[in-house]
Amino acid sequence: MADLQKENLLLEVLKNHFNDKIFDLKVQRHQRVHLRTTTEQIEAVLLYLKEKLGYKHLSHISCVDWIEENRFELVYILWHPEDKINVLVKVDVDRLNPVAPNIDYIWPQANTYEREMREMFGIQFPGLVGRKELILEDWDDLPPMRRDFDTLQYVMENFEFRSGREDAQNVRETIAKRTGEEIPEFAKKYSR
Amino acid sequence: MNIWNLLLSAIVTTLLGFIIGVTYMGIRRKIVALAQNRYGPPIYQNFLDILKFWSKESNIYHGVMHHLAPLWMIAMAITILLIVPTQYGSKFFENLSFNGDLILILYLMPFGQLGMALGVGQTGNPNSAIGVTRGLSLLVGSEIPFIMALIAVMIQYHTTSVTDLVRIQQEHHTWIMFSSPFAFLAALCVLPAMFHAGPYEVIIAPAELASGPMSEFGGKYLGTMMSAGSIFMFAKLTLFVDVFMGGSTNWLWLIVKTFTVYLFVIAVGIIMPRLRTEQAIRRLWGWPLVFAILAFIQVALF
Amino acid sequence: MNRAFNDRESQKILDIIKNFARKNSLFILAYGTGCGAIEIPPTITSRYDAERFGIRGAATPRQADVLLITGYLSVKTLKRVIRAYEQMQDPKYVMGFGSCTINGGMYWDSYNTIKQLDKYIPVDVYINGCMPRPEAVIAGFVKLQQLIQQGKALGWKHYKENLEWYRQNQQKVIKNWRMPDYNW
Amino acid sequence: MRKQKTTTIYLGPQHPGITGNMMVKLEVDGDTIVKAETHIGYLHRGFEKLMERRNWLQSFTIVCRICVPEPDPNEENYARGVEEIEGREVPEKARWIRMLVLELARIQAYLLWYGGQSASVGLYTIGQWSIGDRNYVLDLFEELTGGRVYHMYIWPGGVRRDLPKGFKDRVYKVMDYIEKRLDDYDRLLFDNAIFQKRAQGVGYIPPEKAIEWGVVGPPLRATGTKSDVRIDEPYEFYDQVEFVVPDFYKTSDVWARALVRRFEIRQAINIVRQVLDKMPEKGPVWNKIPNPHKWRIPRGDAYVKTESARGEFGYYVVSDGSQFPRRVHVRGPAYVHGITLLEKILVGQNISDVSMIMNSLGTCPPEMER
Amino acid sequence: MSWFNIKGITNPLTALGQVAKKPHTIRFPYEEKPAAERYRGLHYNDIDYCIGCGNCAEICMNKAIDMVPVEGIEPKKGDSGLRPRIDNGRCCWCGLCVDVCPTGSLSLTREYIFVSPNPEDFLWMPGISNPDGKDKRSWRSNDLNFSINTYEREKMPMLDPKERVKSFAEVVLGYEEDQARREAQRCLSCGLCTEACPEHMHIPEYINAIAWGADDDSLRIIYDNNPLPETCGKVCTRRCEEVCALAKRGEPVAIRWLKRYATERALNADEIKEIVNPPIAPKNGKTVGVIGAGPAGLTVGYYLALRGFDVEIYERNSRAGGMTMYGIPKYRLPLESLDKQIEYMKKVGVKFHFNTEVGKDISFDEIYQKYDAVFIGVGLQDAWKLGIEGEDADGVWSAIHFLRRVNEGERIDVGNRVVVVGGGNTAIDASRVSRRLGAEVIMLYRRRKQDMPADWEEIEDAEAEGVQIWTQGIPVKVITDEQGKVKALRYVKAEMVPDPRGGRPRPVPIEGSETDIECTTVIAAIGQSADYSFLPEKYHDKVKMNRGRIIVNEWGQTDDPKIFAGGDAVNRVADAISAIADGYRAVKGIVRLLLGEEALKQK
Repeated sequence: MADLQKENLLLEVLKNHFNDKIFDLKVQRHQRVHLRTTTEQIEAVLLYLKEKLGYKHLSHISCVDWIEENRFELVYILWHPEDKINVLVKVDVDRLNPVAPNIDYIWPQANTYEREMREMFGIQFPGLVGRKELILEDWDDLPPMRRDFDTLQYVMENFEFRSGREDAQNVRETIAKRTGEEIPEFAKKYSR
Repeated sequence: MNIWNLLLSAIVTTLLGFIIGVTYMGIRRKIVALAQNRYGPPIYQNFLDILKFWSKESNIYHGVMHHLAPLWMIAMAITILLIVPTQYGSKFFENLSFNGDLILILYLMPFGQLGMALGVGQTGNPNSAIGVTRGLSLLVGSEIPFIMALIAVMIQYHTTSVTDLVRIQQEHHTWIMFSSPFAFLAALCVLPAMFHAGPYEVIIAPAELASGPMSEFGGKYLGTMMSAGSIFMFAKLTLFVDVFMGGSTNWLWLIVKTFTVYLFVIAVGIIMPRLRTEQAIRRLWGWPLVFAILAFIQVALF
Repeated sequence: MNRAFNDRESQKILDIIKNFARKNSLFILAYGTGCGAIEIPPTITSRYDAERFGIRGAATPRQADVLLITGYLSVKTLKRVIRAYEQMQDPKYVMGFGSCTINGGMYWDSYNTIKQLDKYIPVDVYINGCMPRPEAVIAGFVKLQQLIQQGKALGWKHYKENLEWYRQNQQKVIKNWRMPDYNW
Repeated sequence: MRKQKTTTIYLGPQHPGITGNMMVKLEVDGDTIVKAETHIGYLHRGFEKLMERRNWLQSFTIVCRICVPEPDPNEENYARGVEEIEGREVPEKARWIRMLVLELARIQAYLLWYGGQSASVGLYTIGQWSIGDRNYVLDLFEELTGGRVYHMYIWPGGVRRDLPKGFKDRVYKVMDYIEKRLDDYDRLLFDNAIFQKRAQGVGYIPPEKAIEWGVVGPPLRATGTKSDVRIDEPYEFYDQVEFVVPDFYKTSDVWARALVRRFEIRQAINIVRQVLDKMPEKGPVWNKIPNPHKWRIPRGDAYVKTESARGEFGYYVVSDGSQFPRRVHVRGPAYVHGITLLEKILVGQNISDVSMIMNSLGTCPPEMER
Repeated sequence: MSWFNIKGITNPLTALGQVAKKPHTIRFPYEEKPAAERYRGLHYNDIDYCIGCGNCAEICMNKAIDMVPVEGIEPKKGDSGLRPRIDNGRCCWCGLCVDVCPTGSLSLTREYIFVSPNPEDFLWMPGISNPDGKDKRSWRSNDLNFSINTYEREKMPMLDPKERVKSFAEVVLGYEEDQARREAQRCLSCGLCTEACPEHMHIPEYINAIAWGADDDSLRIIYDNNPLPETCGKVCTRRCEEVCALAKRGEPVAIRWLKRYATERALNADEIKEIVNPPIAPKNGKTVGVIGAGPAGLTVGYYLALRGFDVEIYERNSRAGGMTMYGIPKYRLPLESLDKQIEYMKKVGVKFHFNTEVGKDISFDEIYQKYDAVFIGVGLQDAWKLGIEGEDADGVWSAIHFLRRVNEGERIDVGNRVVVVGGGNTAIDASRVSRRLGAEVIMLYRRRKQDMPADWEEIEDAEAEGVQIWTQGIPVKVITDEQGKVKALRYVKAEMVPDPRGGRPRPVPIEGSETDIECTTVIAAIGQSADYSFLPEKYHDKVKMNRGRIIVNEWGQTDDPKIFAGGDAVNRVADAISAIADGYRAVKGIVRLLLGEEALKQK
């Protein structure tokens, strides 16, 4: 598609300004730029993008739970209304002690995103105001969007399904039973 | 005329008023539905609604005033209907008409709202409270032009009796709406407000206040209120017809006339969105007031 | 004469009249509890026009006869639904829309929705679909009307009689139970 | 009579004036709002959690439920997000069909909005007309996708079925009909003196703050900003059709937003016609995916967005290389409109206008809490 | 100022004009608008088409579909006997179950109204609850392009037919890794195939292991109950593929090729040992003698060895493998491949006695006395005769002898024109071998082409290599020249007459249609028979026969509890996988006999 001049220029500018404080800079495609920074630097990066470079619109703040790598990844997605570029600024937050800076003084709507993350992932944002309960009510389990929260198990413990369906059979097992086939234990994980 | 006769005629009038009023509401729903490209409910639908509310098996009440409010309303509605002469020249339907009844009617008309206000006070529902406040504001808004128009008519014909007004019109073979057009216009403009219809439905305004004052009324209370509303509506229509359109000498003629007036209300209701309270009052005190003043000038000049 | 108008007979006639009025005047509570609410506007507007059956919206629970549970109920909404239901005046009816009210539907493994509606409030009619389209909704109403006519739509009585059981179920999922008593 | 103390009013969750199952807690002084607070969560189903348990194909059936009034941008977003990470090509015809679906979805959403907006001011006739007429669009959907509201039609790799026979003619017919009806709506709603009076000057968003506050879609265009994902970042073939983005209504109130939508529904009809004209007659409509149970998407992430009837709909899709999505995070326009923005602009407004403002912003609770 | 906005009042008034219009309301239920032709309503299942594969239940993310047994539907091969039941309290009518249905039996209908006060009613057997739904089917998957399943098989790379006939090099080249992954992904894992497989191999498991990239696991699963997987991977008759759910409307999953792929990951016996690494039980002191090192015998040997038995296999020939060694041409099953597998068996502890013919080099009695149990897996060594005049002429061969000689490395002169009589796989093998020997080949078959018992793939390959197939010809006479050498084959044309009893049509000779085919060699491939001369007379009342086959019970046991039998000598299917299945059955029987029921349960 179009050439990536503007995107590359942005990377250039950012690199010059922040040097090694930002890393993993990458032009994913036309209109998409990724970069990564640290929790200490995130406010400076966002402010710089907003005030100096004109990334005035905060589209989204997302959070991904990389439980295997023991981190939460916060993704701030900014939009430049004139240059028409989405910048995805990523920050890793320690999963055991999840604290990230509150940025709702930069964008007011960040308040909601952060409250949701506080509720759904248990990430703390010092200085964040607003009701503790945004979406859930009287929730006393793990923050539900964490990977280690098993929703099906929760459902089994708290709700009941309608009875009458217990006679369902697994086709594979039914056939195996009928033919006397013994599926070895180590193979069972490949059964469906 | 003995008391039994009076009682009988009162019952018959109330019943007729109720039946006609409820049917009108049904017709209104039908016409609105047709304007909205659909068939709508059957015309007798409102009877079923009222009957259903009356057949509810539980009725929550929040206190004596809450209990009394619908009764107050229906009592008020029946009283007005009985005072307003429905048939000119009929001994049977003469009802309670007397000299000065017009002034009494004007006094009675806000009573329903006031009773409602007292009842609503006990429900503790903020929507109802706001609705009643709005209702009273709107009442002030609509009463002033309407009363002014009626006073202009009263002055013009030197009478405070509705029966007299009807008699004058019948004898002179004219209608006040032609002889006193400004008063008529003023009254016509506020008519939708008096029916809480058209652009003046801030009181119940579903999108704002759920159903306003009635929010906490259900079951038999609501049934009673709906009946009262129908009767009151018919009473108001009859009053309007009596004062401005020469009254009537038989029921059919009355129905034709009242329905024509009601059609106007329906039509305005179909096409007009709701005004905010302050907009409504400003509007009611705009042209209607001008017309009312013109009516006074007309009275003064001729 | 006395015999002809004994209590039972007149009660029967009265019941027929009552049920006729009830079935032909169903006010639905304007509470869009889930996805299915999106098919309510088409149902009550010009193309399908449910008002033909005397079905119309009621703004507050006090005035409503039918509570439509239009799909899944989150626990947070369930609390409000119970309040709304208990505010409604008897006789009152509940219609469950779609899969979610029957056995969890799409959200069978969601931590925040209930799976069986009839454990928490009595349901008179279930409508199949995800979500039920207007015809199906009307078919549901027709079925409800039949049940009312036959005097079989008695969920509200059942609820009162088994309030304990319902309360128990409700309190199991609503952890912080701050609710007024029945019929407040 | 002014009260010294403010009254607290809860609009919702059971309230006819609220757009769906949510609640706005208002503190009013007389009729004037001094503080507003949005309470959501009544429709939370945990979509994003559920998608972690469903594989890449199964997830597509659930995404459309995220926004009930307008499911298609969700399907489009999800499909495009998956395709972008996997690098899957979409056949040309499928992309035209997607555009057709999206624009039809826009039309039906705007027709629904007509109903909501006019009902919020008590003009129920428009609602009866437009929601009734919306059924004709839904009939088209039913014919094309098999579903009336939830279409589950756009899926990764293309669309699920080809156009039925004679479908194009019927679309033309419905478009003509709706265009004719729009004039009726105009006469009753937009020419209406009272509606103008109600709408003008209400729900003002300061234009200079709009972008910063995260306003998107028609409310942003009503401030005079030319902003539309379809031209900012053309997806599918939006760069090949002609349409005008209205940036000439600048009053930034309910009235301007209404005008923007009135303009855009006609644009959408126009786009539908262009799409039908340009769509190739023949061709595959689906790039077949492997067995869904064993379909793994390489590790990566993508932010994709679509212009819905209420503004930019964004999906942040993350794959960890398995057959299940790692995270699909939805950024609905109402998420900002319905919470922070609504809380801001309701202050100082009349309590009568709450419903109107909410409708004009297009708040949609299911998409806020997902 | 809107007070003077006259348009603002008059224009809305036009709305009143609508009163005169006819409403566009659909007065449901009094008038109905039929749902669209694609409307996704309630399910319908064509019960007779459905094979109960359960893919619908698997794809459903709402777990709305249960597979349950249905009265009146008997499970059979290729049909699990289960049918889907939909919980309408779960369904979201996305139609994925329809799009994934491999047979196309499941569909959605235009019916959608289902109202009930009882929530229990919403369990619904499509097709049984709504038998009239057939005419209302709407959302269907009759266009394979829109089905989620991939119906085209991954193409197997093969030698060019022109190259093939030049040598005995292996024709099939085997899948590359990405091909195998793709092909394995196609599998729906229903497991219907396991029932059709005589040996009930764990097919879905090993295919899934390949799909997930776990080739080692895959091989391990395969070796769980098949000791000759590479042989099977190359030459199996694969009845599994016949019942594959995908085969209903497309090409079945290439189960055989995938097995072949998995086995080819291990390049030699050591690697097999390393990967499979089976647990070998400590010696239990029991001994078993096996007669015949064919697939059945090898199976018995391998699995008993794993269970701690002392197994000795007696083989008349110099190599193990039986028919797979001597009956199957080397372009299908190369020698190295077989050697690799035998080598692995030796590593596991199986002992072989080659060139030891029972009844000649060692008597059956001796074996019977020496071992705790005896397994007879002698197979079918003799060919059926054509039974026509002149068949003893020089240049008339039986196919198995012909193939055996070729496989032993002998180069037989077949002349320039060969007629192969028969339509089975052996006939095809003989034809293709003859092609490789440089002759023009004609296959003469009594019935039509679609009646040929040989694999269609083999038929196609043979034709690609230039084998001519003449059908509906019955040989009547071999014409010889003066030296007694074959000169021509006379046959009559036949017409197909429908069998009045409903069987397959029978060929009936047409009078006077005798034709001669000039040829140098005639190969008869019409069937084989066993030779039980090694078995002394006294065992005959214990080891009973029925039409040339030994009768055994469900444990592979003859009436003499010590004597077990299996392979072609027992079953009438006569292919490698059945022989393996027989062997496996006998293994269980022997374990049961010698170690008791308990030992059977612990594997």
